[in-house]
Amino acid sequence: MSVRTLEVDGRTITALEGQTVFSAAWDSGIRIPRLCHLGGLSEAGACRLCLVEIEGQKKLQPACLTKVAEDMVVNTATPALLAHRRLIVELLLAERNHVCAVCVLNGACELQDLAAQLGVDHVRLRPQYPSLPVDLSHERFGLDHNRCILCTRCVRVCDEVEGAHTWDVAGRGRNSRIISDLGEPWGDSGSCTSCGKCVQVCPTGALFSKGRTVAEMRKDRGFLRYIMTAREKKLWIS
Amino acid sequence: MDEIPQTAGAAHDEREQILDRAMARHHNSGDALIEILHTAQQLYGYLPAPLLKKIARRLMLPPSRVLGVATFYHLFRLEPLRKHSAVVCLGTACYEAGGTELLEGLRQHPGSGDWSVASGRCVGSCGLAPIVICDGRAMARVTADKLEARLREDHDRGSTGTDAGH
Amino acid sequence: MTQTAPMSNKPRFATVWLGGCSGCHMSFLDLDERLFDLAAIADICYSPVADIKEFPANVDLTLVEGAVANEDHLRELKHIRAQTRVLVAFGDCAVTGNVTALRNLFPLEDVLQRAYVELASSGRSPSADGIVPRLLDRVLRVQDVVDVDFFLPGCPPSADSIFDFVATVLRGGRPAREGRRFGA
Amino acid sequence: MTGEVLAQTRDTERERQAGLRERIACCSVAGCLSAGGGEVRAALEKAVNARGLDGQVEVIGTGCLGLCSQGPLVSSAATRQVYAGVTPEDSAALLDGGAGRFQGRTLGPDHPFYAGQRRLILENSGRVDPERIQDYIAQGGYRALLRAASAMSPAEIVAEVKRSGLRGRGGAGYPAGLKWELVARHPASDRYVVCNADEGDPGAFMNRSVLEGDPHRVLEGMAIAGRAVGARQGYIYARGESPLAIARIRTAIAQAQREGLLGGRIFDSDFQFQIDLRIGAGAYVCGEETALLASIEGRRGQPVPRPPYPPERGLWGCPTLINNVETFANIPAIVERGGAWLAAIGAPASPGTKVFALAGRVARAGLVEVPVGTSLRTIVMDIGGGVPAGCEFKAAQTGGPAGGCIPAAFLDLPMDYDTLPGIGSMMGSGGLIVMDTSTCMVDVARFFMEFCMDESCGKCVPCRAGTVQMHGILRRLTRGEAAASDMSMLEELSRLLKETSLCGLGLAAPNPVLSTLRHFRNEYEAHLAGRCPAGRCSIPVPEPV
Repeated sequence: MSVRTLEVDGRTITALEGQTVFSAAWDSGIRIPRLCHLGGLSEAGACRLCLVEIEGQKKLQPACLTKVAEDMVVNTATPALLAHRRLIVELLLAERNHVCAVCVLNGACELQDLAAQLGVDHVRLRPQYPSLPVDLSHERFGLDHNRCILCTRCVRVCDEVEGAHTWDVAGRGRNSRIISDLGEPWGDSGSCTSCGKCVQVCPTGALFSKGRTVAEMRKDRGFLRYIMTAREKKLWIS
Repeated sequence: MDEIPQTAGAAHDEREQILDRAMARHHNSGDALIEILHTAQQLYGYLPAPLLKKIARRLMLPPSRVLGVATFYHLFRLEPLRKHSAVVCLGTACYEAGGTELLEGLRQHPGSGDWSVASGRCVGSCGLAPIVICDGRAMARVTADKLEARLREDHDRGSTGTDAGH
Repeated sequence: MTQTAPMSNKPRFATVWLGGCSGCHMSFLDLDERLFDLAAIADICYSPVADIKEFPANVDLTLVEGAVANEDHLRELKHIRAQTRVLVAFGDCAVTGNVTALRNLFPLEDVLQRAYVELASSGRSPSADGIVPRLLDRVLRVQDVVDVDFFLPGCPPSADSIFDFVATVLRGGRPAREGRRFGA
Repeated sequence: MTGEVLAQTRDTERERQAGLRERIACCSVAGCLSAGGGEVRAALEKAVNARGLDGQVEVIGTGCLGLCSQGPLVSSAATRQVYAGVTPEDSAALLDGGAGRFQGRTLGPDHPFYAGQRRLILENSGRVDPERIQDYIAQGGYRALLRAASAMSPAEIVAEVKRSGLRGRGGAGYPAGLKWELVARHPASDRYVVCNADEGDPGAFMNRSVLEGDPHRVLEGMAIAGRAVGARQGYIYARGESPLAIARIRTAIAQAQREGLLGGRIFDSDFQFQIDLRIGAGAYVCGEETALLASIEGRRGQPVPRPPYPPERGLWGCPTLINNVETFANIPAIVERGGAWLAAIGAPASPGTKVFALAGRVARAGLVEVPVGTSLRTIVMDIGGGVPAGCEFKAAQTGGPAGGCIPAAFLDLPMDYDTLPGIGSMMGSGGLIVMDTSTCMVDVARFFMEFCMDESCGKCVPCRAGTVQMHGILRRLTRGEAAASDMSMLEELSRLLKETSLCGLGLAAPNPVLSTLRHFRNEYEAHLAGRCPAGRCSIPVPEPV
């Protein structure tokens, strides 16, 4: 496979042909924010946080979907991009009921981390306070729609890795909700294998293990790499 | 809603057969999901959960995907229709001509229990705004009085309900 | 300061407690011996931890803990804003509404019914108008009521972050926004 | 069918029609039908029968005659006049020649409503019965397909479309020929042709009227496209909300199949082409091409990021040509008369005609077709007859929820794909809503934002959550509850959606806000101060302090 050389934030980096700008930057220690992307899953291109400026292109491009090219010049953190990212995080925080102080994932949440990293110390938008249920019908796990950011990692991991396709999205627009099977309680789902992958990949406290109190839960996303490497290369590397 | 709604046994069988034939015509392919949902709704009036489950099995699709599709599109109904239906157009011209007020009026109307009231986007008769579609028939240049008369007409006709469900 | 002459040349510093659990003030007290450092650089002119009845005039920096949950809070906050040069939303309740605003998911009557009738033995909702301040229909964030100059989120903000923040502002600096966290 | 049979069918039908004493065409598309056109037609048929005129006088249903606001419309082949506001009681006069009865509601070809128009796409409207393929053939229909299948190579067809300079009529105006070439050149073996008939802009019904009035023209255009790009299968994706259009397409497909104009070995060539109908189920976002493709594949109509574009990777991963109804409707004439012929009509960089659905505060509302580049003044004032007395023209909204408004100052600008974006609007698919001084522009912006909020698919954050926040601010403005900070946030959100949304819906959602801010900022400022200049918004009077 041939190698491409490109410039990211003023640094010259090399990447493999076919690699995305996101993963090339990541390999070189440049962390582009993201919430829907997760290595090992297909790309949704939905959170719009990893949008970057590519010289010569008028429109911002999602780093998770853009392939590297020779002599490409990429900027990942211009003031305009940072302003967009802050506003996207504010939109997410205002959309549902994210109350970090009483969340199982307090301290280990990707959305919370991102807000801190981007300097979102308050939300200028009106909170929407939607009335949303919490599904505790599953024996081991819970689903709190109040914390869901609709990144669809759970939908993808369940379909692509576990193969059960228990989850999907119902409704549309602001009424979109994650559902299991025909919208019945998770605990009644006939397709769920209780593997827990969805819980581990969820970036927020929307999917969680039961029996944990506030700020107790930590998620393990390394398992995905383990499974994918094992599946593709027959190497069981932990 | 635990069962697929039935009217008479024979009709039920017939509907099931029509649906089965429709799915077979599409080689039970998941690509045809939206077509099949259209057919199912035409037959049953709405899409109850057991019907969705049946369609999912037959088309070999995950149930959550079937519900995801059924709830994405406005025209699919998961609840049965009431005796009558009224769709108030809220396209730009109808909105400008007072469609919102008509919609509110319908919702507030004491006789609205028999009516499934909804808003629609542009039925393409902008020159005749505002438009309200009552039981499938478009009414042009609707006023509150006209609408009131239409509702009363149905009320006066009593519970014969001959034109229900169209 | 151009208005009434202050007691000393030190900037005047206040903290207030609206609709919150006072945890932010507990964290403030966790400054421990650094409270003396603070007292050395500022004149602590009003605080729930000091016995002062009226919010004074000409305050340079006020930390506001808690969300705006009732009519008293609303009136107080407007008064405080009028008397304060730099106003800080202090802690998550002030910044986001946080736990105080959890009741915004329900109609107010349902909340009162649940708290005072269903879960209590008294069986009556409070109705002592003029004695107990009336609850607002919705809990508001501080920024929904008055202009806010800085936000210090956290539930509660740590003593270290409070000290760094207050010291920076009192010196006339702008504290960095990056790294401040909601929740823990 | 062979070329000879086509010619024979044409001649037979022409002779038959020539033998008639009178042919009365009743507009039978949605607008006139909801005004009672069906009853008029029935009364006419009954009257013909009662007078024993069967075989001499024919009553047909036909496509849109244009002046929808004065329907039901009826046209007479004998007098070449169009009559407006016809009632069943007028039947006798129509048959017995009581022209005086129609004083003030007779429209000849020189009536200002028609004189300013150039009807190419709508040329058959008023002449053919959309439910009879012979009628279409009698007007020269399917001759272009014959030419494309037997006398032209695919490359020659593509070259002709390129020569015409035709730009996609879906809104963005991408050159059709270039798109065709991309698909035609792709090495993949399976390719598709898709007709986007998911016209969902509020206030737009051009495509629907074309499908209802002249469906074979669209089928012919698609089949020619199939031949040009090497596709064997085409899909029409129609709105589920247009039952009449759906019925007419179904009928037309069945007829074309029966006549061998669709299917295998078309005109005895090796060209085969099928068209299937796919019916949408109420999702505006499916007008976005990648969402439309997802919907044809039976999935949620959610867009996927482009590139890759459909000509490279479309339906089931295969190269796919997507054009809208009006674009395909242009194709038969281009093949028949040559690309240069179309290129000579309209504006140099935007040749051809454009159909607009003229609605709102205008005297004559309906469907009009004009050369691209016609000024807004000609359309609104001459053809449309201006705003009704007592009010003044304020602005026209083009492009629906993705477009913008054009204020009076720009009435004389040419309406084309390159000029409108310069003043913050766009051609769009052809919706044209006239607003007068009684219209509140902030409320218009709120209306369109509500539409986008309701139609957002929910996939990307800026559109899903951003439209909600923008709508909230606009609603506060129309209620007199907004603060100055709301205005700056409104503009910040506009920028965010315009630069970061995943698909066209979100990218364009701020346009009505931005264009009203640009041309009518004073109205926003008035609302901030608690006053609605148009007097439309009910802003509570502040209580005295």
